[in-house]
Amino acid sequence: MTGRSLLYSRRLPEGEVTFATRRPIDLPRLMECVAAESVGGTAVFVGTVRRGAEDGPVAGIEYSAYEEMLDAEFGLIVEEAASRWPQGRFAAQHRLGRVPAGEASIAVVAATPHRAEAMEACRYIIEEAKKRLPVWKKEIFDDGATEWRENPVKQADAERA
Amino acid sequence: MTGRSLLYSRRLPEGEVTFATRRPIDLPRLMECVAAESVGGTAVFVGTVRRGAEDGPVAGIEYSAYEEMLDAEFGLIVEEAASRWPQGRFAAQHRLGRVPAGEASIAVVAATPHRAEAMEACRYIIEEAKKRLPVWKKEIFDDGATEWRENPVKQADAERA
Amino acid sequence: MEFRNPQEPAETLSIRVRLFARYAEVVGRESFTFELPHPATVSDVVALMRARVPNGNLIPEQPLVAVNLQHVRADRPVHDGEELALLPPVAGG
Amino acid sequence: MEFRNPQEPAETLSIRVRLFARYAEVVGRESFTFELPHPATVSDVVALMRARVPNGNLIPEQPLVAVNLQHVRADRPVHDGEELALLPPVAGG
Repeated sequence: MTGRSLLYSRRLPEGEVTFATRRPIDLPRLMECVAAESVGGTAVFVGTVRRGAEDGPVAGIEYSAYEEMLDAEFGLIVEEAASRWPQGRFAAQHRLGRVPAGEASIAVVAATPHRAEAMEACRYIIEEAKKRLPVWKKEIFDDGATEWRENPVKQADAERA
Repeated sequence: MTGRSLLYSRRLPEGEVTFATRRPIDLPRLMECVAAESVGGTAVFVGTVRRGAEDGPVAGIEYSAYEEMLDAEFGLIVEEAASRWPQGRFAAQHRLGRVPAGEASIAVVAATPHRAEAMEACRYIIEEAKKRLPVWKKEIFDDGATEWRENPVKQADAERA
Repeated sequence: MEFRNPQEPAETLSIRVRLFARYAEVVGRESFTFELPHPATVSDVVALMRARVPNGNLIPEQPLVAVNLQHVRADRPVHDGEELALLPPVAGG
Repeated sequence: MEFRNPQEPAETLSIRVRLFARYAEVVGRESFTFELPHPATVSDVVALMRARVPNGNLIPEQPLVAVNLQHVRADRPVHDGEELALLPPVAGG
């Protein structure tokens, strides 16, 4: 089931958009997924590979994942969001493989009747995704050198498991 | 200068996108405006005309504005955001005239090196815009009836001026 | 016989009032020009408009007012030739 | 002479370990299968792998571990046939 997941709004037909993708993220498609008559506010977060890193110009990032768990964990995060914001509609994608600098690696879309919840739900999903999704990244520099990058881990998170 | 404004990131050439528009909001264009090598996170908020209102099915909303002041006030809001998030790049549009249910009336895009500031800046801009922009809306129901809608005003805001 | 110091402001102020959205709708017009004696404040202009204009009393006694694209207080003096914008509670987004 | 109660678990556990990202890179492989005596915990499996596998000592003593797609604690017992995933600190988004 590598990279083939359902997710997103529980009201969407399964399989419409897969969470993990090896192609460029299709934000308009994600926004279509959450559109509905009840929606008054849609919040989006897009994470992009930055060119300028600490150690020199980054050509891109190679993302790898434990894909089955990525789907499962993201499903949990969306379930949590759906129970906190029952009227929310959610869509997201994480790109895997090599993502060139300037392109998006992750996008989260949250749509709700009113604006505050849309922004809160979007933020909840991206923050949890950053902490929990089993995804790893290796920076690729212009000269071909590579380096694994890990998100800063808070001690409390490390002890969570 | 009705509806013909500059704004957005102070680093963008003037006049690229006008803030007030009578055409559908062009979100991909706004996102292009803020793209840059330094950007790691882009937060977006889109406000949409909801079909289901309290008083019956809404066909659309007619937005009107004091357009010169709309440009000036939005310029101030962006200046405030730029001074709080100096590395931020911002773009936004507010649609005027009749907006059919399901279509966007406002979009705000904030791009920064890291994700937290992008979401905070986007939220700052949309909240200030809602409170301060001289824009008014008249709901148009399926049966042709109309009704002015005003945002709920907190006493503290009303006394600000 | 009237003596007038040329350094002093005009005895009469000409003030344009612009109305928007619901306010324009209730009085059926988008602008008026009023003459009123110097000195006067924003709230004097609003009071005059509410008294003189048909349905003017449907506009609040203390609406939001902008001059030169900026919000102003009701006790701000007005100057000859200025334009006051009366703004209903906003509803953007 | 050995007496074995058929209700009891196997004396030997066969455990598959999967490695990801940097961990797979340092040991040069993405999976191993180990046999170890019952009973054993997650941390016993990790200790065995660190001792047996070339460069295994470069993997932390207490890495994040998942079983059945869920995070588990180091003191969790392991069962015959299970798969343990050793996860480097995450770096998504």
